[in-house]
Amino acid sequence: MEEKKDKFLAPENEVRQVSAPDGSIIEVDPLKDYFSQEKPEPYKVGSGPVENFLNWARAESLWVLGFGTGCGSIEIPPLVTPRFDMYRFGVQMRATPRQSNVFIISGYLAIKTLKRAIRAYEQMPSPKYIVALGSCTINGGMYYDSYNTINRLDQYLPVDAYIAGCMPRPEALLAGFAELKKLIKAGKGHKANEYVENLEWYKTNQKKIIKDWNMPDYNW
Amino acid sequence: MDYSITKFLWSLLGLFIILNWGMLMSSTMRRVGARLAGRIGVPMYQPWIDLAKLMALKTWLSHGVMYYIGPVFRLVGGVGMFLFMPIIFGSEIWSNYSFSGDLILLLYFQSFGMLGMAMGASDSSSPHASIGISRGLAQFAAVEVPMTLAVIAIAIQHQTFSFNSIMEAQQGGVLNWTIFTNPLASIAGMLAMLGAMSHSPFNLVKAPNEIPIGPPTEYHSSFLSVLRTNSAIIHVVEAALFMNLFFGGADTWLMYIVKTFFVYFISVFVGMVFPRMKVEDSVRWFLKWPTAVGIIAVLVAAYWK
Amino acid sequence: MDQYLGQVVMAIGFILAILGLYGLLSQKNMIKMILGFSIFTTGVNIIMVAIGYVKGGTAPILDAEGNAVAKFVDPVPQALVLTSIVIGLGVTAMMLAYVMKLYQDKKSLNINDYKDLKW
Amino acid sequence: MVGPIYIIALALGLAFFLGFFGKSAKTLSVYLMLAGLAAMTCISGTWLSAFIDGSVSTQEIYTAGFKPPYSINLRMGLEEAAFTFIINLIGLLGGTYLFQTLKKAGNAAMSVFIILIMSLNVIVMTRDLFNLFVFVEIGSIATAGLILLDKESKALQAGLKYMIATGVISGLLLIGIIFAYSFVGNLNIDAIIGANLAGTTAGMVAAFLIVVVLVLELKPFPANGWGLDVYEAANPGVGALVSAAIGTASLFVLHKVLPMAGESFYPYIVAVGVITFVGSNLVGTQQKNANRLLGYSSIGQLGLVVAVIGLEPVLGTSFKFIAFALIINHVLAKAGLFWISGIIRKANISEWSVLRTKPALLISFLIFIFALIGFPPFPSFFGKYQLIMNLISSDNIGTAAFILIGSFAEGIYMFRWVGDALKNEVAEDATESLDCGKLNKVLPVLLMAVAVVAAGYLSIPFVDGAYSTYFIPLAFIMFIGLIDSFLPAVVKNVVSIAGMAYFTYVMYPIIEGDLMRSIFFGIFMIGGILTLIPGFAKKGKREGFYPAALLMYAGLATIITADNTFGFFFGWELMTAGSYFLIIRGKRSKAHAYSYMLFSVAGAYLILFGFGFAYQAIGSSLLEGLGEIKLLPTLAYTALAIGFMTKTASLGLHIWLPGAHGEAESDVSPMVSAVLLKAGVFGLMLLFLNMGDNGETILYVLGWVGAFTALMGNLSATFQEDAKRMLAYSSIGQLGYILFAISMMTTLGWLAGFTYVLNHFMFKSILFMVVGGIVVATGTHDLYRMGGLIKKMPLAFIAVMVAMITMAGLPPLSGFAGKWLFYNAVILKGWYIQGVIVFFAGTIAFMYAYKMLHSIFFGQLKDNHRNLKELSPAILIPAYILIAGIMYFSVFPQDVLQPINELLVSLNLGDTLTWAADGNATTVLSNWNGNAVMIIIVTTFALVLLYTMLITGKTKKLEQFNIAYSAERPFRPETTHYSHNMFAGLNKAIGFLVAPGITSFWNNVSTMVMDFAGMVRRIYSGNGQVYAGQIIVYIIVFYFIALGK
Repeated sequence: MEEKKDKFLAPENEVRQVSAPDGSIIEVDPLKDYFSQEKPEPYKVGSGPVENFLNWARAESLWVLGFGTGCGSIEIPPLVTPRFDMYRFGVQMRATPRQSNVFIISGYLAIKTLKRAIRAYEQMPSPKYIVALGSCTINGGMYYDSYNTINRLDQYLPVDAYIAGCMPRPEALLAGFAELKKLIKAGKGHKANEYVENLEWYKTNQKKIIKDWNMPDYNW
Repeated sequence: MDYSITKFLWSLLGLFIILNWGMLMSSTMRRVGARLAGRIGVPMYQPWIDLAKLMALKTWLSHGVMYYIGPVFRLVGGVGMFLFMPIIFGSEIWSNYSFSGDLILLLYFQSFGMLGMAMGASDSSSPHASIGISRGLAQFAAVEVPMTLAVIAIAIQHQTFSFNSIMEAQQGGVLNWTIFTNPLASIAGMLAMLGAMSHSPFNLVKAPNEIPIGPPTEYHSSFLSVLRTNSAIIHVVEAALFMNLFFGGADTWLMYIVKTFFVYFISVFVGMVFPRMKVEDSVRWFLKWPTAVGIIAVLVAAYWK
Repeated sequence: MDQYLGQVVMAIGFILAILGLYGLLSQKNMIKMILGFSIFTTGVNIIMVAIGYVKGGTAPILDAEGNAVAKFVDPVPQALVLTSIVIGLGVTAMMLAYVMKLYQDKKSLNINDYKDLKW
Repeated sequence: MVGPIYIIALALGLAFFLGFFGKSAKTLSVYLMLAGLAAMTCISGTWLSAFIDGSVSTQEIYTAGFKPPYSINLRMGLEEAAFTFIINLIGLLGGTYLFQTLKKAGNAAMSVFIILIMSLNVIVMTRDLFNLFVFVEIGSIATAGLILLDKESKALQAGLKYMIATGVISGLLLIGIIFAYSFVGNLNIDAIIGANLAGTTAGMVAAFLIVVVLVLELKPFPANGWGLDVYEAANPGVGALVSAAIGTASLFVLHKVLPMAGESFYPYIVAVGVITFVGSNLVGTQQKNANRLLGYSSIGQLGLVVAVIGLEPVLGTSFKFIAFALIINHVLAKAGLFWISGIIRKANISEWSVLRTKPALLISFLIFIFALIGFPPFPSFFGKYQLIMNLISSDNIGTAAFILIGSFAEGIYMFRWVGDALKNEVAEDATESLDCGKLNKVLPVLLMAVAVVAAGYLSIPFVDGAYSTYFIPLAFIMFIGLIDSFLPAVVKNVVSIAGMAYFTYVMYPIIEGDLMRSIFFGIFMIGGILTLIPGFAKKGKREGFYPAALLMYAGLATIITADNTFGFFFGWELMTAGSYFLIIRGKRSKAHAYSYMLFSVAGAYLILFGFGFAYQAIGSSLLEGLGEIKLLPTLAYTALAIGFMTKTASLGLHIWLPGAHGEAESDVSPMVSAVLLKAGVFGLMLLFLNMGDNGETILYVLGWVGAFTALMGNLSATFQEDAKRMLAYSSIGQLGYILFAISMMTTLGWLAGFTYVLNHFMFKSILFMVVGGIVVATGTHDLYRMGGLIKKMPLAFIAVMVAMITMAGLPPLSGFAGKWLFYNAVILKGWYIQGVIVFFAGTIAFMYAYKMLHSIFFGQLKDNHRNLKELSPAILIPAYILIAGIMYFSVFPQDVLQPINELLVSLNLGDTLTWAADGNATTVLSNWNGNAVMIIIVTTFALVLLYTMLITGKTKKLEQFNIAYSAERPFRPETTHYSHNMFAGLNKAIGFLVAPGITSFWNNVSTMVMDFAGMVRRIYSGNGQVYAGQIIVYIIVFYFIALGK
């Protein structure tokens, strides 16, 4: 109880008591009972020609989570237009993190958006990749002194590819995808494992900046 | 009744062909759509890559036993539909297990995979899944009305529910196809098909951003690969069903591929042209025009019987 | 006149009976209603007597010679009337008893005041 | 043997003697009075037994040694003995009941009491018209005296009105008598009858006056306000006397003098009786005061007997039985009810729930009410059955119809009353006013209850088709009823199941070889046993549950085993009564059980009406008569069909079902839904087989009704939020399929019908058992308050899933057999459009199947359900037995369908189904191989599952909030469970189809009837003068109608 007092806990996450149909009282701790408490484990990275083929498949089928986190997300829609047509590179948009592999952090990341980004990222199946779009993700950019945005994305989430600029044009984004593909094909697309292995560090950083954590440590 | 290994292997081969044809057809259609929009579109092999990628993912999350079995049900539904329908007219090898039943069996077996999948998706506890399913079921019920009317009109016309007999009656020239001998039933049936294929404008079930793609919202990696395998199969099988009913069936694999392509193309074409409908609108629509055409078809068929 | 005596008496009886009924049905005062009822029973009794009337008959009492039987008026109605009068008396007494009790209860003789039971 | 004259002497002497006692020794006086009454009862009793033995013949008693016309003569025959016995017995028991009251009132009251009984005896026995008048007068004065026992203002008012009315009546009687005398010259009734008064106009007027006045003594509607007031205001003990004893005597008198008016006058008496019966009961529907309600009922019942008396020439040899059965039923039940009313001392029927604190009285109350409405095994049931049969046989269809309408109207208020007694809250201080401490009050009531049952048993030999074997299960039920309050539910459950199993074993040989009956018998009995098993999960005593359940099953068994319409109807009514008591046990079931009962009673009367035509056709009760109906066959068959359809809850007659099944207890729902509804199907099948060519139009209409029922039922189920109501609506839909299927009257249609019957029995049992168990476990009916229970109750989930797949008709489970047969049958029959409606309904069924599965088992587990456990084995074991049945049917459909097919072929229903050795079923249109489908699907499933497991690595189990929720997290389970108004889109599009139009139609009908009754009863203005006027007007109107020409 003491611990909770110095942290803000949303009312719906507080421990509550309900009476069961048979009259007994049940104590529900939403954060413990409704979310899996398991810790993630790194997956095994294979090798050999099969793995090379799979890496190629992973690279040629990039499913991007349709989640615009910042101003840079305005650069993503043009990719589906005839002018840029990302489909021909095997890049597609998906609506749910469960079916996406690539998360484009498009520009500055407000703290409350970071929380959502963490959640979405953790819900994506591995191997998964983060493409950081724009300068703000690298050093905060023009928001370097903002009270409300993070400065360095890789403090909080593992980034596979950076696309610098403010804003980078869609072409740059396509180039970024090409770069990511190269990484994956080279067998270097396993930052998800890195995240899991250094989970303690990432979580410390995340919790340091997100005051109203209000979610389990790992969002399955 | 032939439960031999040879039969099984022939069916497996047929299934393999159909699966690949289904994938090819889907990428082709996507390219057609892309061209319409002035784009190049996905590579022809994209569906296979996607499938391989999905199988190559390393995270498998399960919401429960039914969640796990849901895609299995779905694929059994697709494969079963394939197995219960003869592929090539007049061919013993390619007759599959169609001796177990006929058109009626197929009509009801459609729902087998659907309901199984519905349970699996529900087990994921995501409200979006059940929203999608509820829309799908409502639309399905409405689609079934013109569909049933068309089937009944055909059954009256040919006095049979057997695929072989229905196809047999359509042999001997294009003008013997049901689309010409019973145009009203065919119109009703083809309009119903638009709903059955759940392409735009009848694809509110899987509204991508409103309810993140609906029922399969929680499915990922290998589970999603099973679902995509099924959708490749089922698109061909559905097209084949309508081909058998209205377009004289197929007596060679070439005819099979050509005809299924064009039947499928009809629904894609309509989808390119019309925007998505709300579910109440599509229910109203199906219960209005296609149903009216279907009723007239049945009455006409009954009159000429 | 004499030969119509039976009919006249009977007519009087009917008139009385109907008058009595009218009184019973039209008077709101319960005592008056009972009076109407008495008139009604009287009328009925007169009708009965008239029915038994035989022209020139005597009272149905046997005399010494025994030939009075032929000249009797019909004795049965006479006997009946006696019984009827007694019963009428009983009924009237009972009604009056009721009225008395009701009056003690509500201090009213108007039948319209006693409509607690209905429908 | 003691001469009957001593009854009078004894009474007169005693009354005189009691006067001497003065105010002392009051207790002794009451005992003396009772002893006198007992002696009177004994005298008439010995005469009665002697007459029944045949050891004496009818006695004429001449007073004063002269023969009529010079003296008054009395007669003692079988009828007189029986009636005096009844009257004296009621007097004895009534006197016992009034012990304290009489003691308080003093010796004068006792004298009056005994004089009243004495006068009734004389009224029955006398053969002299004037003597009759005298004792009628003595009787009314004595009654007026007894009304004074309660010295309340209301009683006084009622007494005065009574005096005025009887005064006017007796004056007119006197005029009639004296004129009759003047024409005949004799006062002896037999002499007057012999003199043919009706031959002359004047004589007819005299006879008319006498008869009409005696009719008025019986308080005919609408000139009966004074009688009602007496019933309402007098001491219920006096009410019992007025209704039972005086009414009985008056009826006998009417019967005695009616021949005076001649043959042609009888129909008017019938009209008077029927108008009274219908009118009084109809007006009674608005009544809430218990005693006045009993008054309406008394007047109605007496009216019915008046009608029967008028029907004497028509009824012939059955007349005596019918009249006596109805009278004895009325006497016993009504006296009992009045006495209960005196014990309860609650004016408003809604307060009668206090009866529940006294089980013996409650049971007696129920016996009386059901006896009055004419339920088996009470004498009125036998009487009414025979009455309707004879009426229709003699072409008095209108009379029969009106009598049934009147009976139904009586049911309206009687069952409202039962509902109030069984379900209303018992106020805390309610028991204070109870007056049941004294044995002398309770004992007469219980005696009446026993007597009315015994009288029912004694009625058996008089009715065509009634066997004493029908009472065997009833005896067992009475035994269960006796141990009901002592033993825990578990023991009773075992005994009940054992009893049912034994009964099944014993009864099976009767129907062995008749496949159709065997199937239904199997459903009823096996279903009965299986649905009783979940009762093991209940705790406590469950008083009243087992007798009701067994009553229902006994009725169902009787329906199947009966070979005549009487047995069928007997079983039908037992089943209705039993199911009513089961349904009303639910917490919020009062209104639903009420509407169930009203529909059932109306349906039962329609069936009885239809049976009358069958009886007319062959002159006996055998079921074969159904096929021979020549008189108005369409009307008869329509009545029968509608009657049976009230039980199958077809469109228009379905409104009772959702509430009744939805609100019933968890283990009652499967009984009444999965099992009971099949009784209606059996009836319809029986009917359709017998209709022949006459029924084609009916079948065609029923086909449409079935189709729309299916659509409406399923669509309504889809929009339900209440789990059990959803299943209930689903039952309506499924029964619609069955109605549609059997209306086709083809082999395939009937095969489909049988498949649905079997499937619906199995899956609906499972669903109601399991869902009922879940409703109890979760403590809510609302689907959206459940969710995520698959983790807690996996076995329950599997059961529901299998049942739902069967219901949806998906291959490979047996539900598909029904769908497949349906398609074939529809095409062959040519009912295309109807067929499409049914198939549309079938796809709608997927929706509620999904909604139920999803809302209960998937989605979000709620906070307060986190500790739930798997359902009790008592529920799961029968469910899984049924699942085994479904599985067997699915894998080997030919084992079930082939014999049925052969049966149908033997019935000449046309196109058929052929089975190959490998299980391939073929019609001229289609083929289907259940085995092959099963093998292929199971194999494919195994292979695909294997494939999926191969490509899937080790899965991580997630919790309920671990969902991709648009990068948010769920707020609470309640807000994350999509269930309420699930098919909003569909509702917008076609929801108007299930707007509650039919419910509002029936509401309007009932409002109209009630308003009409409310309007009519304004004639009872409460003014004694108006009542007297009504009597005069009644006589005048009657005169002009009967003699005006």
